Amino acid sequence: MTRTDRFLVPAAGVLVLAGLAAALAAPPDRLQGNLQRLMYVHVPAAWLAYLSFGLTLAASVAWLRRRHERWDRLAASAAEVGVFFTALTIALGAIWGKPVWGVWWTWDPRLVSTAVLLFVYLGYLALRRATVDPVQRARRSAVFGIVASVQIPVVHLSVLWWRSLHQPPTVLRPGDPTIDHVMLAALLLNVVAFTAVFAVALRLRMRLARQDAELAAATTALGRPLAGSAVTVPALTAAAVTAPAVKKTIGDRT
Amino acid sequence: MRARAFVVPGVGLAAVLAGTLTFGNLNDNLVYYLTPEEAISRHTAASDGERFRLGGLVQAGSVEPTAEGVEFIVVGESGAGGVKVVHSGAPNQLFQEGIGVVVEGEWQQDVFVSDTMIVKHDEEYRAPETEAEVDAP
Amino acid sequence: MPELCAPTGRASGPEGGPVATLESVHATIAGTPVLRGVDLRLHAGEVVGLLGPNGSGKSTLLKVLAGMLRPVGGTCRVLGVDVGADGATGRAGRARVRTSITLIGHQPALYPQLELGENLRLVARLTGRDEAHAESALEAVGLAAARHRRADRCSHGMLRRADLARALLTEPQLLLLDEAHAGLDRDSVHLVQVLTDQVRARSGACVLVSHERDQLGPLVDRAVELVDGAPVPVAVVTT
Amino acid sequence: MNGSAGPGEQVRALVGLHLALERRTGEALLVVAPFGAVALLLLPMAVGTDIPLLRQVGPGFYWLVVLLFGVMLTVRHTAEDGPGAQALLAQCGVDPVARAVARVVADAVLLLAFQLVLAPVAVALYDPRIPGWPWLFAVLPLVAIGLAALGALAGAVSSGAPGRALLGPLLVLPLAVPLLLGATQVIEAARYARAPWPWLLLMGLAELLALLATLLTAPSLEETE
Repeated sequence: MTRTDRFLVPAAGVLVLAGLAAALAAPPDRLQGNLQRLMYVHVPAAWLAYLSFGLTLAASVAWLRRRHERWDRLAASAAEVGVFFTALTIALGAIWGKPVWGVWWTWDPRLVSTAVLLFVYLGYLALRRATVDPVQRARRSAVFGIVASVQIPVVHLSVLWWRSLHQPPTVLRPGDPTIDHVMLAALLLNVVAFTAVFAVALRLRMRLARQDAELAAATTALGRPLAGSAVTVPALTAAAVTAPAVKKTIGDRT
Repeated sequence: MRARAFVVPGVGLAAVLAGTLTFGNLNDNLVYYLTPEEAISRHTAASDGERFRLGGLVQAGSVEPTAEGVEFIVVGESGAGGVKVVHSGAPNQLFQEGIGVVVEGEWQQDVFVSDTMIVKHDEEYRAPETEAEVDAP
Repeated sequence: MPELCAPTGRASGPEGGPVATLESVHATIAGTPVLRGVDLRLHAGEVVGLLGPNGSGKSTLLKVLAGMLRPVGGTCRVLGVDVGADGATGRAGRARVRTSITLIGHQPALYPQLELGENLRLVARLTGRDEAHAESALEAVGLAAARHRRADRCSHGMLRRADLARALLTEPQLLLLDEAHAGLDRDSVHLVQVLTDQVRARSGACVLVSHERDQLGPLVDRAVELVDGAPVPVAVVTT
Repeated sequence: MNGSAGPGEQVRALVGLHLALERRTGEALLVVAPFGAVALLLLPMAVGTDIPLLRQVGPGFYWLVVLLFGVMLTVRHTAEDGPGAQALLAQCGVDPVARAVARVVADAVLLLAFQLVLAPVAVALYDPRIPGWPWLFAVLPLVAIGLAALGALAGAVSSGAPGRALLGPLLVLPLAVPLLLGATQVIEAARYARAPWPWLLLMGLAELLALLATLLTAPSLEETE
């Protein structure tokens, strides 16, 4: 456990407890009543989905530029966490939608585009699973991770581009947020708490990915015979001697 | 082959298309529901039987329960263009005067006959101002 | 059969200089290190034999030389181009150098559904060679009668010869032959000789991979063996 | 004569190659197209013999089948996936962008042919009302090109992967949503005498983005890196 973890894990725990308390203490909505409290989970989850996929995009670009496997691991881990939070967002939205809208699901631009977002990144993860060669996997998923990210702005702006059932942004909008300030404080606290949990989960996932890669490397090295371990001392022929000599670099032969 | 040869014109064209689509007032068809004004202006005898969604606010004082469901008048955000809606089926629990609704159905002469109702919540979240409001939902 | 052409100097190194220079080249396949510090220099007009047990990295080394695998470490200059460079420059360099290199792998580079003649004409079109030479190259390897036969209806030896015809057609500065003797009868082995002589006449270089040290002898100037991902010179019987 | 072929020449050679292979193997038009026609035949059994309903949903079924089976067509195991073919392309130093362009052009042609084969089948089976049929001349090529571009991208990204036949559709279909929406809604809009322009614009935009993505990422996907 690194020093960052020692600080981050308790901090995340405290923040989650504080967020939970704030969510329960905040006043209920004038119209929706206690149902509105789902917002304190739904909105942070959606925000984290954006953040994860944004990280995947940035890490994919970084991998293509730097070719360091760390970026590939970040892209993969962020996408996995992002898929989880997207699914959570949709599930919570459905639970909220049934009592408020009257339906679990409807063919609204925001809902459909979010579902598409989920499937695009499920495809991303499937692509990673299907590719065996680590370099090939990194390259292909970096390319697809960049292409897939077009869906992020589509989801966020769908409520503005099209007249939709889903409410437009409350906080991330020009002008004063159209939300009671106590509720807003509780919401922001929960966003911070979720982000902290996200950071912990992401770091854990990345560490796991690194250990996975190390394990795979160790296993392939085990199965690999040391080739040519019985090579005789070369006796050069006339032709070989007159030709420019090859520098003799015998590896770690046993 | 230089991929860049496609990039500048391609991105430019994409930006123009996106701009036209977003700001060109062309997205009438891309909407989830029509406003009452639009529904009235498109209402012709021929469009009877064409299903669409109609969205707006429930006019205060217009709600009347019927044997099969509820009747009310839907107005636009500005309060213009009332459409009489005959809804069959139990209304949603949050349904009340002044709330936003999206109803799905079709024109039958001058009445919009609906069988599916979704309550549309707006982006405003407010704490109840009176005790009565706390119990209301 | 295409004329033996004079050295064109296209994409080759400085006059009389090495065709390829590898310095402590490292390469990986599927993340597993295969080449570990290869130093090798191919001179103009030289034919080099490459020996080594299975899995020692012979084919990988050919791929690096052919600009088809980017090495992960060391420097590798082929025909004056740094094939290890990354980014768009490296990509462009590898693409450019590939037009002057022909690699005959143990997998014949042919579309199974296309006729032999169609395959060769496709190669000619893709590499900017004269399509008319496709027929004469097939004739030269004794496949004139089979040019309308689909590749998947051909015997292994025929495919092998059709693949060698590719090298006649593309007239490379660097010819890389994997498993030089596989699938060739005694009469066809002289084709390899013809090809290497042509490349030699163009001041190019050849690398021939083989398991059979004795058969390689007459064809090559010298030989190296890959041991643990690095080459050591070995003796071959030359005649 | 020893210079490398220009990209234009490579594209022409590769498009000719793809179409020649299709003539020889019939993967697209003799295998996928009949499969799509069978799907069109089976869907009404799932709905039941409700002729007016079929007439209404027929065009939608048609587009869905075009989309699902069109993806199969673009990511099918072609002859190009064979080791020999891969070796040939790699060793001829084919420009990756030229390769992607050729793939898109050839697949767009095949998809268009596929749509034209299925269209009369759908009309015969469902007898739909399509007053806006002239719009199909714009919609059919748009769907073909868009799907071909997305398919080329998915094909390049998943080439050689074990689960490719399943992975390809998963990668393409979510991104093809605007195409499906546009295709169905143009006809729908025409039926109610509305202007279909916004939908065509949406398809054009989605298509342009797919083409740009395919061409821009082609060099990064080259396997010799």
